[in-house]
Amino acid sequence: MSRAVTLASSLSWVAFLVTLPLWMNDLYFLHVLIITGIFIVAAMSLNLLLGYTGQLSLGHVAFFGIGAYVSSLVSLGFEIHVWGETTVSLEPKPVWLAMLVAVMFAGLCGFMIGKISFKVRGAYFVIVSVSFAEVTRLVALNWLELTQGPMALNNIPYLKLGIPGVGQIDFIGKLPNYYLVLGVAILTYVIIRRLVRSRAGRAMIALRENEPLATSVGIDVTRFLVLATVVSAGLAGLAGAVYAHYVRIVDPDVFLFIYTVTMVIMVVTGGKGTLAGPIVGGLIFGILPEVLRGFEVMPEIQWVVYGVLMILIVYFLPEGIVPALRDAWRRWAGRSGTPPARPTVVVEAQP
Amino acid sequence: MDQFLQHALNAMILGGTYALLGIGLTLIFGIMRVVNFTHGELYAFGAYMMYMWVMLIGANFMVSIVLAIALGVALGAVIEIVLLRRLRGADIDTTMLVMIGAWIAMQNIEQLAWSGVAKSINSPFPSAPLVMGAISVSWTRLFVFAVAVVLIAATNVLIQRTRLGKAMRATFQDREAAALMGVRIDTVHTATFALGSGLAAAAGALLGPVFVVYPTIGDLASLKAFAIVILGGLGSIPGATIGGFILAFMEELGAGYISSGYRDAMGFLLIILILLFKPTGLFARKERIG
Amino acid sequence: MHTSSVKIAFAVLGASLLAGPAFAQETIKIGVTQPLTGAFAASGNYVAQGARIAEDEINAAGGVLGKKIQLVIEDSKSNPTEAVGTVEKLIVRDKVPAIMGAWSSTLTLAIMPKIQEYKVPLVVETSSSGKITTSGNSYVFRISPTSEMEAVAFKPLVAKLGIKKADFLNTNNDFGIGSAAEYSKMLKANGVAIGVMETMDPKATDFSAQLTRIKASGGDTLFVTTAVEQVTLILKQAKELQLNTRIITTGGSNSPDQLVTQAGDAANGSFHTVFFPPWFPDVVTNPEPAKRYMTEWAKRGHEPGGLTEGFRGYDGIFTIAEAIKIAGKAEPAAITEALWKTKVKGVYGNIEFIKQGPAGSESGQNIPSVYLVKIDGGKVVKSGL
Amino acid sequence: MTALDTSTAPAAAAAPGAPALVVTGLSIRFGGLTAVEDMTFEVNEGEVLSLIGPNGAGKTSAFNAITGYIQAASGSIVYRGAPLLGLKPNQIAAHGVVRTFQKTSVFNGLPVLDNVLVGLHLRARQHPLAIILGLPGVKRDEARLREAAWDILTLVGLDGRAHETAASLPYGELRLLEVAIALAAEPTLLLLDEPVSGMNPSETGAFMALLGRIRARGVTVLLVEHDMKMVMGVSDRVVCLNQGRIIADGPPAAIQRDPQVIRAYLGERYVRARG
Repeated sequence: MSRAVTLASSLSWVAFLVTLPLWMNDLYFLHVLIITGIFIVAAMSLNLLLGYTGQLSLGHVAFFGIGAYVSSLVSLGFEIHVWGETTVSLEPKPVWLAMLVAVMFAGLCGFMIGKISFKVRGAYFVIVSVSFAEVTRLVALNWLELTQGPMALNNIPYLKLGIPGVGQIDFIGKLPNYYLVLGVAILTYVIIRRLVRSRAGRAMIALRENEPLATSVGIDVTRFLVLATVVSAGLAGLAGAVYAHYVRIVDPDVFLFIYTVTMVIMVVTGGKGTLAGPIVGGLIFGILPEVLRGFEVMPEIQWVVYGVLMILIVYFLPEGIVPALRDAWRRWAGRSGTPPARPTVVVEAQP
Repeated sequence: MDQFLQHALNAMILGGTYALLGIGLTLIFGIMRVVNFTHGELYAFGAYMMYMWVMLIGANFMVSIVLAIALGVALGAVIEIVLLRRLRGADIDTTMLVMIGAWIAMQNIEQLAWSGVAKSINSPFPSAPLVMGAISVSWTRLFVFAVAVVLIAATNVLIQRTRLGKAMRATFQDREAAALMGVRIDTVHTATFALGSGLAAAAGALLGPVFVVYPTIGDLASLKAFAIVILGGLGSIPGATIGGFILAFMEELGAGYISSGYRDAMGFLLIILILLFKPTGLFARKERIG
Repeated sequence: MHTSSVKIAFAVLGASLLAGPAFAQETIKIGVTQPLTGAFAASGNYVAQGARIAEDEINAAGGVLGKKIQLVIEDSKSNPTEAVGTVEKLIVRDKVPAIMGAWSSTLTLAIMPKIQEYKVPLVVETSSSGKITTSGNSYVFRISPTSEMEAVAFKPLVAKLGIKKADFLNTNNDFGIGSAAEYSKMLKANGVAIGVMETMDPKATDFSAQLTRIKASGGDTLFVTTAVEQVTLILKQAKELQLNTRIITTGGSNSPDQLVTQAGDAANGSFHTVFFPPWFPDVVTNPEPAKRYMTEWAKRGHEPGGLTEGFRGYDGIFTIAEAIKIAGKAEPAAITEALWKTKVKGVYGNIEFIKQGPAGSESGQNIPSVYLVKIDGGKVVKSGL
Repeated sequence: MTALDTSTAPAAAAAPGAPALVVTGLSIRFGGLTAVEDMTFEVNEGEVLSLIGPNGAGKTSAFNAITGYIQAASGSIVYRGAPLLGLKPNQIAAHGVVRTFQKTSVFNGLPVLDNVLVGLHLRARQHPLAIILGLPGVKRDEARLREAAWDILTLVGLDGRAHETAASLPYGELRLLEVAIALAAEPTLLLLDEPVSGMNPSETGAFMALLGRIRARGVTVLLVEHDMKMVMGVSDRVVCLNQGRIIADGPPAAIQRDPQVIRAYLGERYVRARG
């Protein structure tokens, strides 16, 4: 029964989001939702590392930025000098291909960083992840020939998709991008949900809960941390690519630490290690600035509010909003509930 | 050769303040197990206090430095008592999140208080540099270096020779044992955080007049302090001192002979290399991973 | 779990919808995007202050088309992506019919595709990169000079100053790179040797490595292109390193008065190109608006050092207001059309636009005057050339 | 439904009574301290072998070395012909050698059922790509794993607690859960580190019964335990360690009479009582 309730609420939620632009035609609000959605995708991907494996990765924006830059560069084309007169050049490629390359490349970076940095834990891991993001920012800033440095990559093409029977869709402007982001967010949600409810996800959670015990039952620590990093990096790269082709400009500040912090706040506030946490946290911190703006609050004060909120949440809601509500709900519903027992019917035949 | 000597001199001078930054952070980590994200904000705070006393109030330059450091110590103590004391025993990630929150709040309060426009601080030293053959150095920078060296030495004396220092070292070795032996852990923690903050504020107060002051100067200072501390090994004061100088030399020589754009990247590349080959840092005395 | 998250999200959405912006429009809004924080904060704030003076002056004189004008100033945080965000907000949310901005060439180039997408005219008050008016964006109208115009104006001075070998230090953005390229081209054509061409990040504060290399290069003149914050530091650090070459700053965002107060005697002997010399208001083409602007600036207690920057915002807003008057309505297409016919007696000189860029989609470009001043004995003087 | 399915049974190749785990000349040092010195013993297929000795005798160190948690200074550890020395704990687990910990160690934040599901890690057949693509094979595998998890919970008697969070279990049941997690990893050699310490006599009795059921599955057991009643009651053979060395090796009855063992255990205690 609870399965049906879950499914129904998921579907009504999706239906609400799909029909939203039909009755909500404020373009600016749609813009806010698109940006919020992109950040939610990034936060969901961070949650895989932060929430499920328990590794406080503070370099996550690097994967987002790499996705944005790679997708932009592949779709714009480039020519760089590698040694002397030898040049490497790439003709502009279709955007969908560029986005695919971006996801793969971000995943590859995740693989390498995972291999290197999971040699260490705790404070060291945190500082390595911060350093990695900073190095990527400095490369983006200084490799003028490739990235244009502080001049930014401009005029990034938008996504064009030819769909058989429908014709070509141009993802320019608010409405198509809204649906694109919605689709990517649902995809990300589904991938992460499948992952954490599988053998792989249980291995990640086990590492977070009790690493020695996890290894004692045969879980290969590095393998699953790296797997989590690769998937997480790939999804963050996807968010970055969507972002780049929506705002159509990317500059090195996309790697700023403050964006990692934004993602961390979203995850921690919503509830790390829960599927809905980053979405709830993302909606709050994506839309809150606009709400505050309605009250004519200066951006600095808004950030002060963020900082203070973060501290208060750690003190008073250390698990985040979603787990707190879930516990309250359980306490309320638990009284009338019957004790769960072993399911008597096996849903699917055993092989 | 002249060019190299000039680079080396520049690096030496810069290294002093880097070491100050690194020692403050490494003390806090070693004794409190807190990754202090507000470190850079204390640096910015020191610089802004310097601006306030020298440029707005018109106080004497030397007096202003002392005041800026004292205020940094006080602010550090307040942060420890208000934010960290109740988190004693919490895991490292939790305190890290609180410190990130504090960092964001502090930086934006600075922005509100001083606006985003960069401020410059006048120094009382003659602008004509001290010339030694083909190389030269400004009197302000020499002064900065001298004060940094004095502060590093003073910190070492404090830790090695005083009762408080003894308590701090005992806490560093084994917190429970120290508590059993009558060390007041609360006092040690407050003192440590205040001292570390004071050193960061000192670095800011000293470099403020050399460069300019703006609200986000702390970010790079924090990141460099992290690099220095990783380089030297978390919790090691000699490591942080030497790490500060190594980073300064790498940056200055890298900027001088490779590319000035990658100046700030040197530290981070160094971190990644160090962690690849010697994850505990160059001078760690104790296994500190995990 | 699901149900609870759904409820929360609804609550959040509800709250934000209630707070949505919806106000009756009784004024004519003009968008301004400037770097009010970050690396270019000083200059951006000066331009915004100048724009506010123009706003009040125009409203005191009865406004435009019987309505008051209202500036909506957004902070681009010295960052191109943020700048695009401000334009998005100004056009989509505030529905401004015209925008002034975006100070730095990089910021301006960043917002130009958005301007074109929404077909809203942009008056460029500061940026100097040639690309801005040659890339075929017909919504761009620039009142500031290009780097090329500046370099050409500088040409007669090469021989007078006796420049034999020049070095460059500039920001690695469109402003710095563009200026260094135009100046070095002009200098080479006039037989001057080019030494080292050093770049720096717009946020950098320590230039000892670059200056040490420049010293080793041994040129007689150093051309510096960046905003006033970095110029201050470069002058100080050059003096510390005993770099005794002549320093010339280009680009007109050097606020010599501010250099005098902040760099002290390190500023002595340096030359600066400016597009408005407030020390000698009588040499400008239109002394009357210049004096009006300077008086108001002083009355408001703004930094005197910002005078050389603030007039850009002042002129920019007057230009837009005049175009709205000519258009007869506050609509983007009409204002774009009207800008071609707009003539303003401004501080920049007589502002009017000539066509530049590919035929059929030309951008507008004004031709202002360029002045070279010198700092000597802690005062700004005519360069005497 | 009846306890473990066939895949849990030990490999048919293992003949009862043949040496399974062979430890030869094992030495373990921490800095300058020697924790285990030249230790040699064998565990035979299907038996319950207890490792006893006073505190600090090196029992847990030997455990940690066998399961890969610490590196031995010298010696060899071979399980069913495969050298274990130098392998990581998870690789050793894949050889069928699984342990529990001296201090209670479960996945505190997870429900009891999920604790066991984690333990079933090595039995799962799910490729990451298949998981992400949501292939039907993954769903089938999950159903199979759940079934196996319920079986194990039934075996240890925790099926009534399946949906409770591990942290909320009473102490005795926590220790049962630890064994359930270890059993899920499909051990052919199960190493139990003081499993009944802190249990009351009735809990200990229940645990001994469980050990009997585990044994009936053909799982070889290596036990470290202080509770002599338990040791003497369940063991086929007992190895006694003192100060890093083996001082006795034999059936329980012989060990109880061994003078060296008495000196190491009782003598020490007498001395302490007198002094």
